[in-house]
Order: sequence, then structure tokens, then C-alpha cells
Amino acid sequence: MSLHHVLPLKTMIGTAVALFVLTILTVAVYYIDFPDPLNTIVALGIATVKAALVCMFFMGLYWDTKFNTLVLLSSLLFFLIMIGIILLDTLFRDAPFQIYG
Amino acid sequence: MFERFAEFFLPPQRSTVAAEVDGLFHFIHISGFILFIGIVATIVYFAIKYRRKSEDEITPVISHNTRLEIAWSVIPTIMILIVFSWGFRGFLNVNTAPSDAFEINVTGVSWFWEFEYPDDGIMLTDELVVPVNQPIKLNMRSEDVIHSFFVPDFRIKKDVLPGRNTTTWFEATEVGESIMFCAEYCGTEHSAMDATIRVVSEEEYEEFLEEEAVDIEDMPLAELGELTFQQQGCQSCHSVDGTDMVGPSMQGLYQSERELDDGSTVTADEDYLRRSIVDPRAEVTAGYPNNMPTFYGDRLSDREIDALVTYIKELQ
Amino acid sequence: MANNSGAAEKEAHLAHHFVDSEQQFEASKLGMWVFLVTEILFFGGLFVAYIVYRSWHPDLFEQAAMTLDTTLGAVNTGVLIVSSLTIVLAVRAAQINDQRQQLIMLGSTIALAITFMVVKYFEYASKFEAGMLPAGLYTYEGIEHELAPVFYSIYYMLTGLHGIHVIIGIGLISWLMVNAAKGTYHSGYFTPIEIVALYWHLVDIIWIFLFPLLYLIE
Amino acid sequence: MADSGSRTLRIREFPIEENPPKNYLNHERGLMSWLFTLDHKRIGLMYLASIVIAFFLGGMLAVGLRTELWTPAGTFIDADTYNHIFTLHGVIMVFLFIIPSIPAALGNIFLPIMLGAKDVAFPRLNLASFWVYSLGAVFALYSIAHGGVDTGWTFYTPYSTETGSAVISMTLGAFIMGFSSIMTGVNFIATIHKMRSPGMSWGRMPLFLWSLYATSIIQVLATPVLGITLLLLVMERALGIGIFDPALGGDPVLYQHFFWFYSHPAVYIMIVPAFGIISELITTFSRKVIFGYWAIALSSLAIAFIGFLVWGHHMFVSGQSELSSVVFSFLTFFVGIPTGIKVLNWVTTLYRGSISLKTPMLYAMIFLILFTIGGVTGIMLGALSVNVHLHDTYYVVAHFHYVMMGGTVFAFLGGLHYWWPKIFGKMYNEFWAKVSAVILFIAFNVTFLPQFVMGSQGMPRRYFNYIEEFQVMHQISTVGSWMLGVGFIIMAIYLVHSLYKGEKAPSNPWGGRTLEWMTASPPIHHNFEHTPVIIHGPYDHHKPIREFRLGIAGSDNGHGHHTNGDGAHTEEVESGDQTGSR
Ligand code: HEA
Ligand code: HEA
Ligand code: HEC
Ligand code: CUA
Ligand SMILES: [Cu+2]
Repeated sequence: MSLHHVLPLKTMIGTAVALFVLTILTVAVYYIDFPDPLNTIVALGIATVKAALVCMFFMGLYWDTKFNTLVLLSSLLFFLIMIGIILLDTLFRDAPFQIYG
Repeated sequence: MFERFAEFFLPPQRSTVAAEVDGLFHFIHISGFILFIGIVATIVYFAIKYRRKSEDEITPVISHNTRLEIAWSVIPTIMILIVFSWGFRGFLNVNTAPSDAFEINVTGVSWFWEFEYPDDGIMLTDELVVPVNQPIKLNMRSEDVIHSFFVPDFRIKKDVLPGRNTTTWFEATEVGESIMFCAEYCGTEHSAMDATIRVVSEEEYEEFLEEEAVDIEDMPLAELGELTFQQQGCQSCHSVDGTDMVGPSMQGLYQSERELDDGSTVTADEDYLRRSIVDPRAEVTAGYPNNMPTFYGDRLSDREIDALVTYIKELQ
Repeated sequence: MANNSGAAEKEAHLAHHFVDSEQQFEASKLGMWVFLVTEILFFGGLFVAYIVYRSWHPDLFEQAAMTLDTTLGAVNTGVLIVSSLTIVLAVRAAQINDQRQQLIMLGSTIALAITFMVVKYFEYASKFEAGMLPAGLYTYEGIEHELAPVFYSIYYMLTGLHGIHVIIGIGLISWLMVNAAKGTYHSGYFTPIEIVALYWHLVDIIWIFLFPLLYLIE
Repeated sequence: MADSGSRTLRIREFPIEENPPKNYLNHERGLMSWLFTLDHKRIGLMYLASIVIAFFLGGMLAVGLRTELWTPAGTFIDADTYNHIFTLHGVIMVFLFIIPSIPAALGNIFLPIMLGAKDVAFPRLNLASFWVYSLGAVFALYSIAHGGVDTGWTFYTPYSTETGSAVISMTLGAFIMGFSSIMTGVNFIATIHKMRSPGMSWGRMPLFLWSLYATSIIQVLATPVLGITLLLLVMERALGIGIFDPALGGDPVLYQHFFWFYSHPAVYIMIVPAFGIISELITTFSRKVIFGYWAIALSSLAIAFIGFLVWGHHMFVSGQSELSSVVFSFLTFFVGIPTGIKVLNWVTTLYRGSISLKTPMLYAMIFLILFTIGGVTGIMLGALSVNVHLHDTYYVVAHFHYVMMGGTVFAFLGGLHYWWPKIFGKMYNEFWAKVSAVILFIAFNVTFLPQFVMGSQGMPRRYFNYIEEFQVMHQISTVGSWMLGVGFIIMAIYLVHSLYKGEKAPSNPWGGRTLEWMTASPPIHHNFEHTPVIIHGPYDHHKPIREFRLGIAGSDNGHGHHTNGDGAHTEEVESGDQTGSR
């Protein structure tokens, strides 16, 4: 969003409403029982959509230079690298021995 | 010639995995050295040949050369792939114990090592005796902080963690003594936390087993105390001849006046000795760190504690 | 780029080393985005700890999430969303030179942020009461899992760090209000509001993830 | 931009005023004018002073360490003191010296000038970063005064949560200094993106700036993780939160992941700016276009990226899963490819150049030699099976001194000598400079080559005592460290001498082509009297030098009382293809 771009009021309010709806949705979904990993996936999916809405409209990435979006995405990439590789260790350690009782 | 050189660089190869590790070690050194000499020679040659002769020399514009650049991206790539797969193979060897390996439990404690032979009821401190040509698997654990089990002659190393087990293994190929170091920094006496690994022949090993498997029940208290004192690693912090180590010497301790770090004094009677072993952090002698392990209480039987106290009492 | 057009009139807020307001605005905004990246990775470390422990002990996390109050969590989510809206409206008010609205919007953002902290206070208070404290101090007995204390450590680190960010946000927005009252911000210059708003949205986003990850596990 | 498109920009050549009476050093006086300055050059200079002090402190500790190792048992200090000293040596050298060394000191001074800007994007942030750094240093000093720290610079749990030393204040110090590093990174990124002068396209940016750019990216992405790690460590010690402490159910290996996720990329924070300096030195002193500009520029970014994928090579024997060890080892080697490309491009640049072995160039060559040794031994350590043997031995110690001291420090010294005339307006004594460079080179190898041998033979690091077999090697190494001391003393003498008695430096003593040589020595307060315009690449030594002194005609910065010098050269250029891309 450059200096000369005035934020559109309707979009802002629309974004807030959408965020509300999604929050209610995510709580509602919590009370529905999905098979195991699905629950987490749905909850995180909704959270990601919400975050994307905030970034695009409230934070103005939708109007901004694409480079700022790239900056943001790079942080996610490096977060994913960190957790991804650490899981390569933590999920694949040998089952501990039980020699000391 | 090369062998002399290799011997200068590396400790003797005394385990089955050593040769392969050394092979890779030499391979990287030699190819790295060739590369290095090439680079240095080129720099020196250019620096002499193209040294500045006058202030207004004009240099040619050579901005790139695709073929050269591809060459020096591809050749190193091939090199590193070789190095990687070679190292990978060696790593699998170092990490995968044969299924017929004889198992020994290792405990790292600040700052000594305990080796337990679970089938024979033997406990050794700072010394490990193993038969030659027999794969040995070590199940390792730490009582406090991270230590690391490192035997240069065997080319093995593995961290020893609290609350978790790690393993390593080796098969010694010749009879002799090798030194074992603690390779993960663990505090004051980290550099003194070493042990001797005695590789013995099959027969000697049998003898050793018989000798060690003494009957603890029938031993006189003082003798048992001395044995326990050594086996539990007390001697890595306490001398019995008056020298000051991490902890106070045990000589002349009994019945002496002890000044504690809160300023009070106590007489080192039997009861005090017992308390000092079972709950060492409760009364800390002035001038010493408060780092005597607290777990002895759970690990020693009552008889062993009695024995220790008797033993210490006799050290006058 | 920085070609000195001569046309750009030098304005009071323009630092000497910039060529024009546009360059200053863009630079500040890029700087802020880069800073947000560091914030994300700062929290990222904690999220990694969360993920690792959850992958090791899914049952612990399920049990422990039950002790958290979903309603309060959801209310706080709502509060932060509204506050995000009010702060963009403050930016907008600056853009359209409406000083009164600026003040109202900034004020409401602060009010909402305080509401968030008050709710958080009640949540923490009831946890403390029950002995659900970080590991070393943990005394609660309702969860049968030896690592329950570690869960609460992670919980307090995440929400605590987030809470600190909220408090910093309150401070920053108060500072904006003081300036706004002096009429510092207008359509030609509103960089500080824009920058603080970006920060505030990030605080909101982090909560958007914390809410399902901590409260909504089954 | 309001007025883009094809507009005619009037540019002309601006003559350089030699040794101007008013420069950034003296345009304001008094302590306050330094401590609260917003001028990037002054902030850089304060950083320079701080890191030099830190280096000498760390170096003295190192000499102490080496002296203690003269005999196998205690020589003049006890084990605890030794442990404190190597920890302090590591912490000071890493956090107080080498991380801020090139970026925050030399980078701060030259980044805006080389871009043709008046300052960095956020001068206040820049000043704040210096103060935050100082605050961190105060914490570190406090902790030294209150018991010191004996954990090693890696602060591994659970030892660091159990030991009686002042770990909290030291980690807080490192935590705080982390923020200073982040601030510098943010500032540099914004500056490079938004503050380039007309014509300074990405392809015309000096390679030093590319390297600072890559460094800043690493700083911004990695340092926050150090922050949270140290914060968790502090909480672990203060409250016992149990995430890393096995006694409370935590996992110490997780701590190591967190720590190295920062600290491996951090080694590229240390070395990549050094690469940038070497690119400048090699081109200037061979008067030649760099070979493979884009390859060098982009390989910095590649190193930065790959550097994030390999941290686990410090943990091959730590008890992490074998799978991850294998993956980490595989990725580790790939850092060698872009690095190798750089090294070989530098060497090729020398081909048919006009090489002058002035002191900075001597340092550049020393760098090439020592860094190659350090890098190849890094490859050795990355090889899984060999690492099992060499991990935590003196082989590792030698490796990282070859890259940190032999690489970064020697490049830094090269840069310091290269820019010394520009920074202070004085020339140093070339003869003594060469003498000390040669002494340092020899002494360095005497100190650290034997460590490779000891390490291979199995000498573990962080050892106060050692077995007698190693004594000879240790003694050679110790003698080397004393020789290093002599080399540095000579350097200190001739540098200080140059400040007081040195000849006045011309604006461009080496015939460089980058923008810092197109302004006075020392530079004036606003760097340039005009807005510079760039029409050539940074190393186009075959183009006439006057074409590097162009600026927008009539841009006086609002400060100009300069007259149009004789032979001022005016030219009209289409701005459409001259403006820097955004
Ligand atoms: C400036 C700092 C710096 C730099 C640049 C490097 C560079 C590298 N390092 Fe180093 N390293 C450290 C600082 C640094 N390191 C420190 C401080 C430690 C110890 C920390 C501690 O425990 O206290 C350490 C430890 C360390 C270890 C762990 C050792 C152990 O504890 O077991 C490893 C293992 O892989 C490693 C590998 C590498 C590699 C592969 C590179 C590569 O980047 C090197 C790349 C360069 C080259 C390869 C040379 C040039 C290339 C050519 C001439 C082309 C030809 C090349 C090939 C054919 C491959 N380093
Ligand atoms: C930038 C990084 C850097 C630099 C430049 C150095 C420089 C030096 N280092 Fe250091 N070192 C580290 C980073 C660095 N080190 C790190 C991270 C560790 C690991 C710590 C740990 O294990 O936690 C380490 C560990 C380390 C050890 C291993 C300790 C151990 O494991 O037990 C040793 C031992 O030789 C050593 C020696 C030296 C020496 C001799 C120098 C020399 O190059 C120093 C030269 C400088 C001077 C000599 C000072 C300047 C001159 C004067 C002040 C004049 C007066 C001098 C005299 C009168 C002699 N260092
Ligand atoms: C890690 C080192 C360490 C080990 C191992 C260790 N101690 Fe100690 N010990 C100390 C230190 C240090 C002190 C002095 C501080 C204190 O009183 O707690 C001490 C104190 C004592 C005292 C009291 C001495 C006095 O001055 O009053 C006795 C008795 C004792 N130890 C016995 C033992 C016995 C028996 C063992 C083995 C079963 C043992 N220690 C193992 C470090 C150790
Ligand atoms: Cu145990 Cu070092
Ligand atoms: Cu590394």
C-alpha cells in the first residue's frame, strides 16, 4: 500500500467479519470429532486462512510490493526448515533401551 | 614412507572399524592437499608473472568463462559425493553393533566411569577389561551431565546422556592397553575423566572374571570398604593419602573438626561420615565445591555404607 | 530511485538522508517487515519446542488442553481481531486526515489490548491457584503424565512472550496517541502508525495460531 | 517513484577535494558528539574501537590458555580457572568480536558510501544497535566479575543449568548482543534495497555489499532463534522449566539443535563479509574486472541458504537419530561448492592482472591460503565416520581457528589496511605492515598446524590436563601463540604511529573504482557533496577514472559551497536506463 492508497473501509470491515466467522467455525469444528490427524489439520488450516487474511488486507500485502510478501514467506520457509529437520531427529531416534530397570 | 607419515598422524588402529575410517581420512587429506598445492602454486605463479610493472597498465576484461566455471562446480561435486558415501558407509559400521556382541553397561559420572558386566556381577571403575577379537557393545548412560566416550585407538566416540541410553561398539584387534577420554566438556575434572581399556587374550579374560567375582558377603568390612571406595569412583575426588583433590582427602578425616561453609563446625564422627555419603549436599565442607554426587545413598547397600565408614575410619 | 528530482518538497518529518517521503515510507515499511520476520522466528523456536513435545506425547497435550478455558481463549481471539480492525481504521483515519477518528481508534485499540490482558490475568490466576505452574514449581495433580510440568512451561513461555508483546504494543500505541493528539500524522505522513499497526497485526496472528494449538486439542 | 520514465538527468563530474579541513572526524567535537552521533561512519568507528578491544581481551585470554598448556598438568592456573578462560575466550571472540567485526564496523562505515547514500536507512536504529551491543558487553563483564562462566561458549545443557557459575548474566549478555546484530541486519537490508543512488543497479553493486546483504539475511533469520534459545536457557536456570533439562524430563539434544540452528549459520555471518572484502582487495590490487561477478554475488546467497540446512554436523555423536546425521552430512558438503566457486574465481581474477603486493593484497593471499586449509578440513569434519573420531578434538579447534582467525580475522586485517587511509586520512608504514603480516602468517601456522596433528592423534579439546605424548605439539603451538602476540604488537605500534605521524592519505591511494574512493579521505560528514551517479560496474578498471566521479549536476545536498572545479565534465544521460531497479 503506497502513500497514496487509502484503505478501503468496506474491505477492512469485511475482513474482520470473515475472521469472526472463522473463529466461530474453528470452535465449532472442535466439538465435532474427526478421525485423528484431521482435527489438527482442520484447526491449523483455518488458522492459516485467518492469518493470510490479516496479512493480505490488514497488513496490506495485497496492495503492497510483492517483495514484502516474499520477506514474510521467507520467515515461514525457514521456520519449516527448522522444524522439518529437527523432526528428522526427534521422530527417528532409537527406542530407548531399558537396561536399568 | 607413507606409513611412517600415517603413524605420525593417527593413533594405532586397534579396532575393526579403524582401517576404513583412516582410509577416508587419508583420502581427504591427500586430495585436499593436491587441491591446496594447486591453488597456492597458481597464486604464487600469477603474483610473480603478472606483478605490476608500471602504474598505467591496462588489464584485459575477462568477465567469465562458462566452461571453466562448470568444471570447477562439477569436479568438487563428484569429490564430495565420494566423500559422503565413504563416510556414510564407515558411519554405519561404527554405529551398528553385530548381533553377537557382548554387552557391557557404562555409566558416566562426574568425573569417572563405571563399567558393569551385567552377567558376571562385576563393577569396575575407570578401567575396562575386554577380550580381544570379540565385539563389545556398550550401553551407556550418564548420572548427571553429558559426557562422551572416546577411544582414539578404536576410532569410536559417542555422547553419554542423562536420562537416556546411547550405545556404541567395538571389536579390539590386538592385545594391549588403550586410553579412553571423556570428550564432552563436563566441568572441573573433565580432562581427568579418562579410563584405561585393557584388551586381553581369551584366557586372561577368563582369569580376570574369576578374580573379580569375589564373594562380597564374606569380605571383612574394611576390605569391602576399600573395594567399594574404588568401584564407586570415590577415589576420583578423594585421595586416601592426604593430597587435596576435588574433595577433601579421607586421610585423618575421622574425628577431626570440620568447618562447614555456613561457618559452623562439626566433629567427623561415624554419623557425620554416614551423612556425608548419603546426603552430601546437606553439610558442605568449607573450601570445597558442593558437587559431590547425591545418588550414592540409593545405590549403596547398608552394608556397603557401613563398610565405607569403617574403611574411612581406618585411614588415620 | 533516489534521483534528486528537486520537485519533492522537503517536509518536516523527512530525515535528511532520504530523497523524498516516498523513499522514507517504503524503507521504513521494508525494515518493519524484516523485523517481523525476526519476530516470527523468535516465536518459531517456541513453536518448535511445542511441536516436538506434542509429537512425543500427544496424549499429554490432549489432557492438558482440557485444563485450559476454551471460552476465554475464544473471547480473547475475538478481542484481538477487533483490535486489529480498530488499528487499521486508525491508519485510515490518518490517511483521510481525520484526527478525531485517529484518536478514537487508537484509544479503542488500547482498550481492547487491556481487555485481552485482563482476561489473561484471570486465566493465569486460576491456573496458579490450581498449581499449574511451570515445571519447577508445578504442583497440580489432575494430570497423570510425568511431563505435564513441561507442557505448562511451554504454555507459559508461549502465552507469556505473547503477553509481553501485547504490553509493548500498548506502550507503542500510547506513544502514537500522544503524537496523534498533537496532529503529527496526516495523509502525507503516517509512517509510525502504519509501522505499529503492522506489529500489532503480527501479535494478532500469533494468537490466531496459539488459540487452536493450545486450547483446541482433542 | 513519482517521476520515472525517460527523463533527462544532467550529470557532471565532481572533482574530489583532497584532505578537506572539515571531515566527519572533526566537524563536531566533544565526547557527546560521538556517543550520540547518528553518522554511520562515527558509529562504525565506535564499533571498530570496541571490537579491537574485545579482540585484544580475547587474544590475551588465548595466550593465557596456551601458556597453561605448556605442561601436561597444571602450569600456573587451576582447572576451574582454565575452564573459565576458554569459555570467556570463546564468548568474547564470537559474540563481542567476530560477529560484529566486519559488518558492524567496516560495513557500517562503508555500506552507505559504497551505495552513494548519505546514511543508512535508520540512523537511530544504528546508534541503538551500538548501545545495545555495549549493554550486552556490560552484562558479559558483569558475569566475569561475578564468578565467570565455565560452560564453553556453547552453553550446553544440562551442565549450564547445573554449574555454579554466572551463566544467567552471560547468556543475557549474548541475548542482548543478538538484538544488536539483528538491528544491524534489518538496517542493512532496508538500506541496500531502498537507498541506492541513481544507476546503482544490483549488477553494479560492489561485491562487499552483496556479501553484507547475504550476511544480513542470515542475521535476521538466525539470530532470533539464538534469542529464544538463550531465553529458554535462562528460564531453565531461573525457574526450571524442564524443556532442556533431563532431570525434569527435558531433552538436552533439543537444546543443541536450537543452539546450532543459530550458530552454524553464524559461522557464515563471520565469513561471508570476509569474502566480500577479499573480492574488493583482489580486484583493486590486480586492477582488473572480477572474474564471474554474478557467480560470486549469488554464491554468497547460496552459502547463506545452504548454511541453514547443515547445523546437525556438530551433533553427529550427540545421540541424534542416525537418519538426521546422514542428511546433515550430505547437505554439509554442498556448502563447499559455492565457496569453492568463490575461491577459484578469485584466483582466476589474478590471471593477466596488474598485481601489486601491497599489505592489503598480502592479507588477501594469506586469506586464500589459510581459508582453503580451514575449509577443506571442514569437509573432513563433515564426513560421518571421520567426524566420529575427530569430533571434540583439537582437529576441530584447528579447523575453526583456520576459518575464523585465518579466514575472517586476516580478511578483516586486509580490509582494515585497505580502508585505513580512507577512514583516518593517514597512511601507515608499508614496510612494517608487511613485516607484521608475514610474522602473523608464520606464527599462525606454528600455532594451529600442530593442533591438526594432535587432534588426529586423539587430543580432546577443553582439556586442562593432557597425556604426555602431546606435550611437544602443545609447546610448539604455545610458542606460536606468543609469536602471534609479537606480530600484533608490531601492528598496534605502526597503526597508532600512523594516526599521529602518518603521511596524509590521498583520496584514492590504491586506484579503486568503488564509490568510497570517489570522496575525500577522510570523507566529509555527508559522504558526498552531490548525489553520485553510477554508469559503470564496480570493477571496471579499464574505464577512465573520471567516469566514476559523476553526480547529478546541481545536487548540492543543501550543503554545497563548492565551485565547479576545473575541467568539470558535464554529460547528459537518459535516466530511463540509469535509475537503479527497485
Ligand atoms: C568462520 C567460521 C567457520 C566457517 C566458514 C566454517 C566452515 C565450514 N565448517 Fe566449520 N566450524 C566452525 C567455524 C566455521 N566453519 C566452528 C567455530 C566450529 C566449532 C564449534 C564448536 O564446537 O565450538 C566448527 C565446526 C565444524 C564441524 C563440527 C566438528 C565437530 O565438532 O565435530 C564441522 C563438521 O562438519 C564443520 C564443517 C565445516 C564445513 C564443511 C565448512 C565449509 O563452509 C567450508 C567450505 C570451504 C571449502 C570447502 C574450501 C574452499 C573450496 C575449494 C577450494 C573448492 C574445492 C572443494 C571441494 C572439493 C570440497 N565445522
Ligand atoms: C574469532 C574467533 C577466535 C579467534 C580469533 C581466536 C584466536 C586464538 N585462539 Fe581461540 N577459540 C575460539 C575462537 C577464537 N580464537 C573459540 C570459539 C574457541 C572455543 C571455546 C570453547 O571451547 O568453548 C576457542 C578455543 C581455543 C583453544 C582451545 C581451548 C580448549 O579447548 O581447551 C585454544 C588453544 O589453543 C585457542 C587458542 C587461540 C589462540 C592462540 C588465538 C590467537 O589467534 C590469538 C591472537 C591474539 C593475540 C595474541 C592478542 C593480541 C595481542 C596482544 C594483546 C599483544 C600482547 C601479547 C603477548 C604479550 C603474547 N582458542
Ligand atoms: C564428584 C566428586 C566426588 C565424588 C565422586 C565423591 N565425593 Fe565425597 N566429597 C566431594 C566434595 C567436593 C566434598 C566436600 C564438600 C562437601 O562436604 O559436600 C566431599 C565430601 C565428602 C565427605 C565429607 C568430608 C569432609 O571434609 O567433611 C565424605 C565422608 C565423602 N565425601 C565421602 C565420599 C565417598 C565415600 C564417596 C564415594 C562413595 C565420595 N565421597 C565420592 C566430592 C566427591
Ligand atoms: Cu565427562 Cu567430560
Ligand atoms: Cu557448523
